[in-house]
Amino acid sequence: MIAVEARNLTKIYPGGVYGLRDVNLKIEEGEMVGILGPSGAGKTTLFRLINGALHPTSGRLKILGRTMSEISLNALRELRRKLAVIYQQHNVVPSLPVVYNVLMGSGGSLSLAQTVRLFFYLRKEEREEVFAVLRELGIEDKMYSRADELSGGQQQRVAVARAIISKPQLVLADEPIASVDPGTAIKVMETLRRLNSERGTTILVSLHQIDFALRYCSRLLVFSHGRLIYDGDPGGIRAIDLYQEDFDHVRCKGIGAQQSAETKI
Amino acid sequence: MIAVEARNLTKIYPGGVYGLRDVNLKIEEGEMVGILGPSGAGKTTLFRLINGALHPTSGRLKILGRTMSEISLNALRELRRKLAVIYQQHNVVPSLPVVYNVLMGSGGSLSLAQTVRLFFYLRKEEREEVFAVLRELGIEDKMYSRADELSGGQQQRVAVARAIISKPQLVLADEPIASVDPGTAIKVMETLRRLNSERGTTILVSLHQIDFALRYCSRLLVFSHGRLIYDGDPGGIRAIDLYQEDFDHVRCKGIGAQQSAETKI
Amino acid sequence: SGQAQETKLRVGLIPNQSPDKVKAQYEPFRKYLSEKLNMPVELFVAVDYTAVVEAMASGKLDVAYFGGLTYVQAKQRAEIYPSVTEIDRYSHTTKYHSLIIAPANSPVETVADLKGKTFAFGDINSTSGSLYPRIMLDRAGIKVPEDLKQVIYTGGHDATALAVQNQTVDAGGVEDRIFYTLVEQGVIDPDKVKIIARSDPIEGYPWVVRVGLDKDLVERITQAFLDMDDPELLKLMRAEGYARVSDADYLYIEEEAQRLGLLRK
Amino acid sequence: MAVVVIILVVLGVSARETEFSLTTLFQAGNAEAVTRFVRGLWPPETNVKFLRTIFGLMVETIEISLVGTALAVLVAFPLSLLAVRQRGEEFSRERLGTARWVLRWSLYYLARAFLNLFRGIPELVWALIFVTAVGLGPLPGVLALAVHSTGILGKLYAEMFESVDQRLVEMVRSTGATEMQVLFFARLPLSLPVFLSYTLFRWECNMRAATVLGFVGAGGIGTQLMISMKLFRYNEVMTLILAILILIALVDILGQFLRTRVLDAPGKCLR
Amino acid sequence: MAVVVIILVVLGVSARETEFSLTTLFQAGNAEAVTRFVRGLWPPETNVKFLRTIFGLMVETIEISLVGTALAVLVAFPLSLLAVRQRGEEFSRERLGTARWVLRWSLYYLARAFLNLFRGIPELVWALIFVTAVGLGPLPGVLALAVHSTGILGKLYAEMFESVDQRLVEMVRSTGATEMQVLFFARLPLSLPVFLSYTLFRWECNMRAATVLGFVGAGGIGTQLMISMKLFRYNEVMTLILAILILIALVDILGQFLRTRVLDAPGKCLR
Ligand SMILES: Nc1ncnc2c1ncn2[C@@H]1O[C@H](COP(=O)(O)OP(=O)(O)OP(=O)(O)O)[C@@H](O)[C@H]1O
Ligand SMILES: Nc1ncnc2c1ncn2[C@@H]1O[C@H](COP(=O)(O)OP(=O)(O)OP(=O)(O)O)[C@@H](O)[C@H]1O
Ligand SMILES: [Mg+2]
Ligand SMILES: [Mg+2]
Repeated sequence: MIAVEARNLTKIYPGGVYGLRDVNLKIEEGEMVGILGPSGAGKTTLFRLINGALHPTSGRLKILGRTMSEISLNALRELRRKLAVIYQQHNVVPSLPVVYNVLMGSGGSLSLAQTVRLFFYLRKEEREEVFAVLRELGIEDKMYSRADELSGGQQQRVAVARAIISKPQLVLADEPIASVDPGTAIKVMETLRRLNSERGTTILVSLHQIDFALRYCSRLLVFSHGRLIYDGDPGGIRAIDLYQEDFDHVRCKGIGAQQSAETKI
Repeated sequence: MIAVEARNLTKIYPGGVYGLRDVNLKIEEGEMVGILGPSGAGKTTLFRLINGALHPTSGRLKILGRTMSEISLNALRELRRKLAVIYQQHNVVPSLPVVYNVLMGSGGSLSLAQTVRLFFYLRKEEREEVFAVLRELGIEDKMYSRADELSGGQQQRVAVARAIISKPQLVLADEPIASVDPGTAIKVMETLRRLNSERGTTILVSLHQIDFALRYCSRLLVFSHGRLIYDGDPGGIRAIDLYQEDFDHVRCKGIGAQQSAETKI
Repeated sequence: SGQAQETKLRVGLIPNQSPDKVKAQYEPFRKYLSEKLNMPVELFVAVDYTAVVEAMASGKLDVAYFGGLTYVQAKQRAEIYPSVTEIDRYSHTTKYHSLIIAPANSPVETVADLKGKTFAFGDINSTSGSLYPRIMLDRAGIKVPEDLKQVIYTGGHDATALAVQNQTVDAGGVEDRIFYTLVEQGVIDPDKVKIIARSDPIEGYPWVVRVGLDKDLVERITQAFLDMDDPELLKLMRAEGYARVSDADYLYIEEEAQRLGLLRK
Repeated sequence: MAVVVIILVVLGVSARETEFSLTTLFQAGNAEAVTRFVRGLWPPETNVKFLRTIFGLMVETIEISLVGTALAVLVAFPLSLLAVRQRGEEFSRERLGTARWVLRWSLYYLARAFLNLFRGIPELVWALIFVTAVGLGPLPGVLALAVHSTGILGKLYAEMFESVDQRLVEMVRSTGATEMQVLFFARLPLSLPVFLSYTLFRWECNMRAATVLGFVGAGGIGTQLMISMKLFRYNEVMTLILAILILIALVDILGQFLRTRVLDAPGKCLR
Repeated sequence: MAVVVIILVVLGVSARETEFSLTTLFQAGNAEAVTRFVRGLWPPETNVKFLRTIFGLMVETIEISLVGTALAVLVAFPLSLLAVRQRGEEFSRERLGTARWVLRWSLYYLARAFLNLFRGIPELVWALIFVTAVGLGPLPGVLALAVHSTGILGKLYAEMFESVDQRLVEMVRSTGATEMQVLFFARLPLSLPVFLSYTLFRWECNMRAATVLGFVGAGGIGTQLMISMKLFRYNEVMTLILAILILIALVDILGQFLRTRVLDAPGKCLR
């Protein structure tokens, strides 16, 4: 099945700023796609559109077979339970302990009574599940701390834990390793890769570290000024290009000239 | 003069978590120091201590000649006007337009009446000053947008602009390039370097990208679990070590064995 | 009749003097009534007539003690009729009077002098604190509120008397019995307050029952009042004894109230 | 700018119409008159019997206000959810389609209209309505307080929940959470300090509520205060004011305690 | 857990003491009684003269409440700054030294005590005090409303400002800002929607304030309502309630408009 399909997708924010312009792309289930682009290129906008938090200004967007602009609110919730988003910023509710911040990842499927119950009593299996995920990410000692007592990188890992716990079909990770050290970054990326290879989870991950993109992704999308300017194998991009002030010249070598270089890991 | 001097500096957070343990260091004015360390190592804690937002649990901390634990509140404010902090997270007031978010960097020296005046009327020179700084960072078109309408990397640059505008003696930059692309990251780091070389501003910058640390800093500090485990020339650290799960083994080659390799730029 | 046999008699009181501690004060009365009727009696004490009238109108009260004006007003809301009224200890009849009083040192000598002055009524629904003072003012050619500088409702006779004594107002209307009691108690200094007018005799406060109440029971209640001879109890009830009254006794009040706008036609 | 000018003009006109004048207030002799009045309040009545009455009244006040407030919170909390203006493009007209969009907003306006009604109908009228239903006594007082407070809390809760950081709301919604879950996972934790502040303040208000309670024969300390005041028993008034101040201070301290815990509790607070 | 149990027990006892019972409320016949009462309110009085009176009263009400509220905001705003519990280790005892720390907290408790006093002394007593100073009329009413509202707004503002995201407060403080500047750069922008919500709500309350105004002979729509109610002129009561509901709805709509602008205005809003 096709995980994400965009046709002439455009998003103009209320203020008149272009978020995305005329984007066409198709992502098969099971892919692990890296998204690159300078600051303000539209990466976050793309994720918010896929998640349904934004409504496209024009164009069509199909996620896991559902057309986003036609789906009912309940169906959208249903769909979102199959998705997991790792936000770039503001990814934890500061006054809630980490355990709840993680649990809410699977909270969408709980009844109201169960949701309330969580705050009074956590089942053993719930604790254990959260603990296992946190351990994998190296922050199991923070399980009962308030989220705002964690360091920046620790908070980011809480968001990763939230995404993992819901066993999603599609993960949207927005710069999940932006504020962690290289060692931790590897841990996070390995976790995502394992998800991808073991469960066949489709993964879209936006990154600024090109080395990680080259190492982990089998396909890269490059955005600039809201346009998709490269879509293809990682081999088609020279790291040095991405250090330039403007990505636009990538285009020349980019789309339409997709090379078939092997993914380097 | 000595910009930062720490003696047996220890910070234990109210919950009992160690932020920093027994840190000794001395930073001369005019240095450009990179700070490395895994997530949760205590980098942010160090910055908050230097800024006076945290009070040391034990040990002494002297900033620009003033002992932090003895200084009065007014003197602290005075001192802070010579400092500028670039925060890792939560670095903009979301509902305020960018221009105010930048102006508040020099707001500490305004009278109450002037502060209120800002919200009704901006002087031409104020506008121009902000515009120039924003232009240098490539976000001049966002000058009058609400800060929460900016992308993650754009917000981070607003924080950089705020730090620059106050013409500080000491800049504390907490992962200022965490969520920007390599091109923008170079722009930000060049701006900091220019500040350092032209005005002699002391710069402490925490980073996760080792290549940037090696390229821009004349001295590196490496923290792990709250301890300072390396203090010396960038040449003394092999990038590969920093990718390891735990930084502790850096120590062996670290402190006390400071090598005098030339800074590689 | 028509309503089921009552199991409990509910009596509503509006304290026409000091309303505090009324429930405790009226306890002997409750006991007396309960023994006489051989059924439980419950007392309700509210500081205002309105709710008591509505409670009667909806069958939540059986017996209530009203002022003359309140009775004719309540008659429009609820199906009720008067049964007995007390024989006054001062006039030895069922009648009492209303007074218009002014500070002793005031230039005001007659009611007509009050034109353009500040006048205090008690509760707007009070017979002797509102209706009769209006009648007296009306006879002196003073329209309320047009011909007065200001109209104040103090809420009670004691308050009116004290407002006059304190010279907060130029004059006020009070019930004579309460005024004399206040003088007896030393609350009011007769040297500071002068009486400038005295009204026609007013028919006493009726004990009112609702039409729905069993006729037999009403007769027993009436008899209980008529039989009251314990001097302690009578003193408490501020009465010498009781006499039967009927609706016709309140016709004058009804007509005057309608004329002066305190009652709808 | 225009807004500021309009406000100032309207204020100016209103001030003139209400004969507002600070010179009148600070005229010579006024201070004296006020001092005389205030001195008249002293000393507070300390008659043991009166103090005992007051103690009883305080307990009664606490009980009535507590039940009234608790009822209001219970009803206002879910109602406020309907009265929250949903932000986020999930709820935009293009997304929902006109029919559903109209339904959503109708519900919103309906909820707000109901809340306005609850607040707008004066407590005394509510009291009358409940008296016709349940007769005199503390119950109609409690119910009147509850309905009125529901109108207030429902509105304030809704506006508070609405003001919460929208990015976190979006984050929670992204998990497929229902709006009820968004309430528990984001809106409530994020606004808990203000929520407590509001709610306790309303409790305090209901303690001070005097008129309604006396009106239906419910008693309480406020009723007694009005009576003592009308009777010019200023020494009693003084004692009663002191009693009220004690109650207020207690609620204030409780509020500070709870808020400090919520805001600053180091780690493991909710475990 | 323990807290929940305590609350439930206290609530239970209180409910019993106040004779709280939903069965009484929903007894057969009650609905009928209430319907009869409510039907009695219909139709509203539409006599032209009365309507004209009401219109005058509405204007008067708006004026009095506006001046009272504006005064309260002016005083409460700076006062609330003192009543904010300063968080952040800049203000810790070790940092400030015991003497300054004690001073800081004394100021804090003093400010809160004053606010409690303003709220705790009933509006009617304030009205009496101002009557002794400036005589009867709208002015003492305005002043009484203002003082009482100051106590309320000061407390709520303080607690709202205190609840703002502490990390942003720290960020602004790091520039060397004074607490007043922290107020303007962080606390106020961050809590502006709730600030508006509170303030407009207080204005609404002051519009509804009936008792005080009638007490000092100030007039206004609430006073008229109480009189009409006491005279059982329920049709007038109905008209007056409608008038109040209109006022409330207007304030509500104004509030929604302002809050929408503040929360959602796309770009360049404050230019
Ligand atoms: N809510 C909004 N209102 C108006 N403009 C917005 C809004 N959100 C984002 N934008 C603008 O849309 C453009 C794309 O933003 P987006 O957040 O998608 O960038 P990004 O690729 O995620 O950048 P970064 O790497 O810095 O996070 C930017 O110019 C941004 O300023
Ligand atoms: N307010 C707090 N209360 C309790 N513990 C805290 C608090 N802030 C930080 N910590 C803990 O102190 C340790 C050091 O945190 P710090 O924020 O200094 O790390 P960091 O080096 O900045 O990490 P990162 O790279 O992830 O930002 C971490 O374990 C963190 O959980
Ligand atoms: Mg982004
Ligand atoms: Mg950090």
